[in-house]
Amino acid sequence: MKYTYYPGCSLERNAGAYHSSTLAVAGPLGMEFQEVDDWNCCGATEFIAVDKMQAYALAARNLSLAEKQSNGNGATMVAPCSACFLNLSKCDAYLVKDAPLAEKVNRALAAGGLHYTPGSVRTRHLLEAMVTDVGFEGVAAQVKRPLYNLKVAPYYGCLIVRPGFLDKFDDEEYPTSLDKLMRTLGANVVDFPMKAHCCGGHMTQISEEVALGLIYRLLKNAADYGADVITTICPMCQLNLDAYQEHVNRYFGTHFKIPILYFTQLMGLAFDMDPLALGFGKEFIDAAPALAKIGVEPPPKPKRERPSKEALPMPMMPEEE
Amino acid sequence: MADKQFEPLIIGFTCNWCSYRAADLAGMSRVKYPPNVRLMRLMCSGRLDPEFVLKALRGGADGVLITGCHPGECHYLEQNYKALRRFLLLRRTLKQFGVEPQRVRLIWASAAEGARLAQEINKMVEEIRALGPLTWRDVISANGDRPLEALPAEEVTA
Amino acid sequence: MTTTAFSPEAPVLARTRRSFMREIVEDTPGGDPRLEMCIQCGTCGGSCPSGADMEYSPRRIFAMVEADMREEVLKANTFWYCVSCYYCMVRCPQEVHITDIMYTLKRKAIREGYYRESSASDAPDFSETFVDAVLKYGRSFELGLATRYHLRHHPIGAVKMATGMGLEMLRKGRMDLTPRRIKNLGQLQAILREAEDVAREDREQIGGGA
Amino acid sequence: MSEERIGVYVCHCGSNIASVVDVEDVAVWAKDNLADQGVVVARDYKFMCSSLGQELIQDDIKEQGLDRVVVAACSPHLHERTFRNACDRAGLNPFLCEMVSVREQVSWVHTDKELATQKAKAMIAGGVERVVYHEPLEPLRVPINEATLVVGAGIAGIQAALEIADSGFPVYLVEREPSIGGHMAQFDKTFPTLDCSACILTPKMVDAGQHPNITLLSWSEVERVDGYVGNFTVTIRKKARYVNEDVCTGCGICIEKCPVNVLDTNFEAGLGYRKAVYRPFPQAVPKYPVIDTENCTYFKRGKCKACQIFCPTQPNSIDFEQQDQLLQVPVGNIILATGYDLFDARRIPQYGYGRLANVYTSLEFERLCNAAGPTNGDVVLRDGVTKPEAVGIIHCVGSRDRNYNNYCSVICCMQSLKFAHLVKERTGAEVYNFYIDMRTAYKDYDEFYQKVLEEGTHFVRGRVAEVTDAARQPGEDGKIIVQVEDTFIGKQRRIPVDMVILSSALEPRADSDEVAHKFGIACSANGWFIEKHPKLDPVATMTEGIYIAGCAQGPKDIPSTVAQGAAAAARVLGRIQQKELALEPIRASVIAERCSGCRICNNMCPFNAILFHEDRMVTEINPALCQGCGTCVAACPSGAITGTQFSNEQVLAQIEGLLMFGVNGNLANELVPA
Repeated sequence: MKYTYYPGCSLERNAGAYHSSTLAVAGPLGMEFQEVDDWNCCGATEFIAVDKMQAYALAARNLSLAEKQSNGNGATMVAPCSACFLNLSKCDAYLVKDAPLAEKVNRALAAGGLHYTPGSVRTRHLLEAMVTDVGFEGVAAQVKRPLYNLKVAPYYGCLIVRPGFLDKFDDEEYPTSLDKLMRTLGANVVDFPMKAHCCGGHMTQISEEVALGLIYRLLKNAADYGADVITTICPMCQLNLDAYQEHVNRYFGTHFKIPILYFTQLMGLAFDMDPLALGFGKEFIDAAPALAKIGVEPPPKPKRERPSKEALPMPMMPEEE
Repeated sequence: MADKQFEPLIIGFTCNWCSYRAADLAGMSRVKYPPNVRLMRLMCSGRLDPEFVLKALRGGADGVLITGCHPGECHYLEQNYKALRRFLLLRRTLKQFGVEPQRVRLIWASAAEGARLAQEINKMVEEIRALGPLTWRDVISANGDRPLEALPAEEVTA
Repeated sequence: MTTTAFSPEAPVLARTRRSFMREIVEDTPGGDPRLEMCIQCGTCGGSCPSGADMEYSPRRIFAMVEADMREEVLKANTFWYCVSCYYCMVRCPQEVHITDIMYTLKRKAIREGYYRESSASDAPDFSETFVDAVLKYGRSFELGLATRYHLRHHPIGAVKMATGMGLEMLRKGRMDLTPRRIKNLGQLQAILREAEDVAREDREQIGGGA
Repeated sequence: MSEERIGVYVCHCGSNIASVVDVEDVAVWAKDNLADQGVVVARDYKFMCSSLGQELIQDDIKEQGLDRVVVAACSPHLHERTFRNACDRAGLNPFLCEMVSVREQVSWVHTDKELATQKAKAMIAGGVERVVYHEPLEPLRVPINEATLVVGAGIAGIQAALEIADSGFPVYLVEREPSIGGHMAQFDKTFPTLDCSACILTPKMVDAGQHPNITLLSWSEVERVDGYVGNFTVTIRKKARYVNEDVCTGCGICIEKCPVNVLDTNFEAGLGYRKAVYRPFPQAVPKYPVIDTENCTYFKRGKCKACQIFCPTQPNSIDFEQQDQLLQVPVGNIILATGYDLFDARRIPQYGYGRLANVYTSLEFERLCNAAGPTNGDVVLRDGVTKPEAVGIIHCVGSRDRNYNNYCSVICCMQSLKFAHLVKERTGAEVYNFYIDMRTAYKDYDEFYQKVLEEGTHFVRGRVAEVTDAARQPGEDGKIIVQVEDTFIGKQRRIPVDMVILSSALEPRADSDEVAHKFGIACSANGWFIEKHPKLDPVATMTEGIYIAGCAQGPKDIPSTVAQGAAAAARVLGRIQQKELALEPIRASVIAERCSGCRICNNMCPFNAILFHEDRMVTEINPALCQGCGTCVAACPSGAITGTQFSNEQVLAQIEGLLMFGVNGNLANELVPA
């Protein structure tokens, strides 16, 4: 399957591990990426706070380049970064909804000899493209070294599921696609109620105190549920939980040592790829001790605790087998 | 206003059981639509004799709105399907006379769809306004020797 | 907090023409943000990850907008503490476009200079520093952003960063020393200049406002 | 010059019409401009439908010798009968009266006064042109069947059935579940008086079960409805119980002996178990059990038969061969009291229902509190033993929320107050009620709020953001935390509790659209059945002979539900007392001399009213079968079929009138020389 690829600024450097592991696993999964030529910043969460029209023009230039590159064949643009995914899909959604805005944005684009037809480029998040197009079975077929025994907390963050401008692919409060993907890799997925909560976003720059509080909540919750690693799908989430983990420990007097790994890194590991090619080693919290826990044998199925005689039945959930 | 915009006149045929009640409901809910439409009541859209439409267009109407119960919901079981058949035939005939097919519309509106009926009326008035007045006589004579256009099969959404 | 809006000498009365609300609505992209539909239920304030640290919860900001308390709203730290998580927006029972409104308030506060009186007065500079880099290079530049912003606001923090996390980032190859420029920077800058002109025309048409 | 003498009456409807349409001008215009059409009198009046307004018409008929009347007022669906009766009283055939809807179709939907007035004039012109071609008619009279069908035997249906049965008329009471009683049978206490739900409901259930005039059809569903008011034929599927009701004594030994335990997601709301052969609760009416074939070992594997083996009756009551039965019953009127479904709280994941053990729905809590429920009335956590020390009750779960249901579910505030009281009473726990607005209207309700305040329940005004087990600060570990903005202090609060109760919304039945369609009535956008008039006709529907009662019409509490059940019964009784029904004499007929025998009309009629006489080569219409749709009239190429009240002449004349002038008052047909 061919996709237009929008890496975004973070993947160029700070999230290099995400970039290299994405490209590494894409091959075996049959995903072919063609980078948008000369793409620019999506605007992150900052541009729209300063100038609305410029923010839309900025994002629209990328959409326009992708449209041009697709030669009018209706481009599917994959973004691995949640903020890029949100900005680009939101820009497109609002241009479709708000015709006067689209007209103005196109006036701006025309100054650069560009044009964008609202609705012509569908921006998708890497995770969504993977679980929808490749599917869990397609991923399972590539697993050579299952991640047995590794307790993974799947962390979605905000922007992949909220507000959901295109057709919603997962629940905005309690998503499960990454859980299923990790289970496909053989990992032991822990319950993680904070899985779609905020990583602190840009608060690290604005009020470190507030940001550390937000990061602490996530780390504590993952630790409370016994996670060995947290897996993430967004460079900003990775950076905040990883680079600030020691700050959190100092600030709150805690001793968290939870490596924060991109889901593509764990996929590569399960596909038995070279850890260096997957960008391992770039993380602040060393992943080696956690990864050493990966076993060769699948763990024994946990025995279901027999409810006591007095216990009341739990509500039936749709997914229960 | 300096330029008085063209105000099309539309005659609407409504079914006593659904769309006439939808018009009642639109009134009760104070939904607004332009006064360009004058509705009259039939017991069923199946009662619509194509002659009624021709009479309206001949008599000065710029458009005709036909409304009936949704397919499968006809008070008389299935007569709205007969209205649909006649409507399709009528539109083809009118087209041959050079009358734009958009001037005659069929929509389904249940007794609960007051707001939708109003919305459809709004839409239709704007469309006919854009078409301009129906000048029946001019159209007929001007088209007298014009070859007929190909008429593709058409669908009506339920 | 410097506002005296709730002191008994300055009752909030009669300012109910909703002119401020209309301004916000007009400047928020993506269709009607439904601001007037707020029923003050507090779902937004309860859901907000940084809600505990805001001077006013989003809900209260909306009540103040309704009361036309323009200055007090634009001086608040509320929207600067918005982390853009969209929880409020998807949970709002009235489908108010809360996150988008927060961005609109940020823009207004910057344009009109009120942010300087806010307790979160650094935040806009962070945004603007970011924007400057993008205008200059077409892509964001983390080192430049961090150093410039920190040198301006937290000189001590900047040193700490340079020695601590920043150094580690460089060592791990996670930070560039020089910015990356896009090829066709001239095109991007032309587009953004034109966007600015379009926006200015827009503002003039609306008649002053924001 | 027309020979007819027509009177035109324009109603102000207070200011409803007069504020938009210049009614005086319209009346003057009609008199001056429609004289050629035969108008001799035209008047406007404040309220035409008042007795004085009607007398105005009656006097004119008598004194001015009117032979046609046009009333421009509201929709004919509202007052056509009123004005026809007025004509009748003055000696004029009622069908010589025509109504023009200048309220629903003009003043209520238009704002431009000038254009609205023009439109009103054109519509009156249409009415005048049409009425000229009206003919004196006699209504068709049909007898009304005295039997009534009541669908749904919750408290609304039971009340309606008893009222009608007590008046001496037969009732078919159809219930989908194995027992009657509805949701009310599941409740423990009822607000605001806290009387025991079972204590007040069971006697009524027994009455309904034993009443000589009530045919109780539980475990049954209506399949189809044919006919019309006064003469419906209803097809009812009586589902196989696999228990012979003629011999079963209801001793319950089969239930005792059945080895299969099934989670009861219905009556016990998923909190308790029942057997594969079961009755939902001990006081069930009727007392006969039902075999649940999905879970019965015999039906699954062909073995077991414990119920049959132990059944003490002679002959044996268990009948594995029993089949569904289709019954056809003739009834004159139908009452729909099909109730509501509870909102599925799993749709709001942030409230944790289904994930967090101690988050309960309102219906689960009712069962928990109920002395006959799974815990014998102990309010305990999901482990079945621990009493909660702190309980949060969340209002508006799935109500007043555009993501789910935008309406208020009406009962949740009072229900939540009741829960607060019961939790306090049974456990002494701290109770927190989280609400947006406290809605305690109606008799003795606010007094109940006062009482719960006195008991020390905490009230936090704010819609709960989330319910989580993710502990963050001391005191939160092992608790469930309710996170909310306390809007009175404007601060976020996290309140640790042991149990959360969700006051879930009432929703229309999942199949309400299908049911509405079956009975020929309409559902609102929200899915509730639509009443004929929201204020003045709350239990009738747009379809004659079909009435609605209880929560099927919209969320409501028990007193209102009972009142509606009784009201629907009163409407039906009034109908039955009329003995016969006057139907619109709208029928088609063939003018034999004009019929060419082409048979085009022959397959137009779905009611088989059209008959072709081979011998005479003409078509005939059977007026007893004709329903008056007029499709054949439109189809006849030689104009040989005509329809009373909707003849070609009438319709064409009305079109002519409607087109008398354009939207702005210019002559519409000035563009088209004759």
